[in-house]
Amino acid sequence: MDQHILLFGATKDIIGSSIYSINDSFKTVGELREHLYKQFPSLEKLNSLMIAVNMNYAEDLLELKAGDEIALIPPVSGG
Amino acid sequence: MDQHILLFGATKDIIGSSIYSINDSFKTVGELREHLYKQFPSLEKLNSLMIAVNMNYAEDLLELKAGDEIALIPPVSGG
Amino acid sequence: MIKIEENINVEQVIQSVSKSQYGGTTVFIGTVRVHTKGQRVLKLHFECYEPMALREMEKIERQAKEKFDIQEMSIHHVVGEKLPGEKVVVIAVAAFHRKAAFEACEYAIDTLKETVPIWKKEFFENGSVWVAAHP
Amino acid sequence: MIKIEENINVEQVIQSVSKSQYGGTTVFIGTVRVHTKGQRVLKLHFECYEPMALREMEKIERQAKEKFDIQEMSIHHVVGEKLPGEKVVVIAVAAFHRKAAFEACEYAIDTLKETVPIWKKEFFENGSVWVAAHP
Repeated sequence: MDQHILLFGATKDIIGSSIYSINDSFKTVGELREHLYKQFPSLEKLNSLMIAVNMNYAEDLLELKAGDEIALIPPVSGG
Repeated sequence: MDQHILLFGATKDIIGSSIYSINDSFKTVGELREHLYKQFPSLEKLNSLMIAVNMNYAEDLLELKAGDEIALIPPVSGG
Repeated sequence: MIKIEENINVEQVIQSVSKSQYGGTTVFIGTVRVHTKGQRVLKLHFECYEPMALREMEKIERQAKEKFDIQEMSIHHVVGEKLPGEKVVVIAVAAFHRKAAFEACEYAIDTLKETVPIWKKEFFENGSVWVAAHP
Repeated sequence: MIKIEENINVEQVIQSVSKSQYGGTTVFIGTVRVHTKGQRVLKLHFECYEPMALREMEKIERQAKEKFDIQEMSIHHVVGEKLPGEKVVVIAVAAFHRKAAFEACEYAIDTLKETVPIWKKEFFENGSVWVAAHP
């Protein structure tokens, strides 16, 4: 199953694209996070990295389902 | 010595004019206040009555001088 | 800028504190309410001891700048007749840090209502009253 | 009204909370600063995860109305390129009592800066940086 992850701000610069596609499936947000940290160690150097699932901030324990909209949320700086 | 006192808001309605002139001189703000309360008892029914001398709120002990600009300040309600 | 005038232009008050760029601006806008204690307000009349009112408003600006870490403050207040919904007072504060801007703006309107010699008469269907004059 | 747009019209944001007359309106306006930590800012670029940003801004409005005794709140934020002095965010709150309006306005901007997925890149003479991304 192809999973597309939306990237913004610093994560877009680190991964080098505005969408990251993985041909793999992860059971939880935490597993996806582990994978990303392994592939892109610079992500761990961010002040924080939240993962949004269906436009809500998600805990690492949240289980992923097919069709979820997933986005990486580096430290926000609006306002 | 004629003393002119500027009147605003409720004090203008009570005394019936926008200036009150007295042909008398008072040593202090407190003496003037006593006189006014005697002449216009309704002034005592106000929530408060400040007296401004030269555009500053004055204590009853302040001594009055010739040429002072005096004003009665009933409870303010700007804003 | 301290001003007593017939009508207040909010955009102008905001501009007056934003000449230099400070990051955060807070604004308070007071308008005539439609009802007071259940009675429908037809109109208001604002009277003012203008030279002293301007001095007291300047004092608020000066003291706010001493108390809070702000850069600019403008206070504009109306006089004359006003209808429900019309602007009565506009205060704008510019600061590098928004917390100070909020505190100073609230301080300014709270103090204005206590110290500035301006009086408001409310007109109802069955009479009129100087606000706060009597218990 | 919750909105993400290229340019914010402050007067319009104030109007949007003032349809009914509530007595007090507070406004916060955030603008691009000229300097950050001693460096001259040439421009900013705002990027946004728009559908989620709108949801988070709506959440702020909803929670502010639960927490504080306010009647209306509008939050507008920009996207795209901005120069020093240009408006970034405008929040307006209308309430019967000004204290609640001040508290809700400050709550909204504080929370927006923590939760709304919008990112700001600062451009200096010698490079650019995503604000707050790295220690």
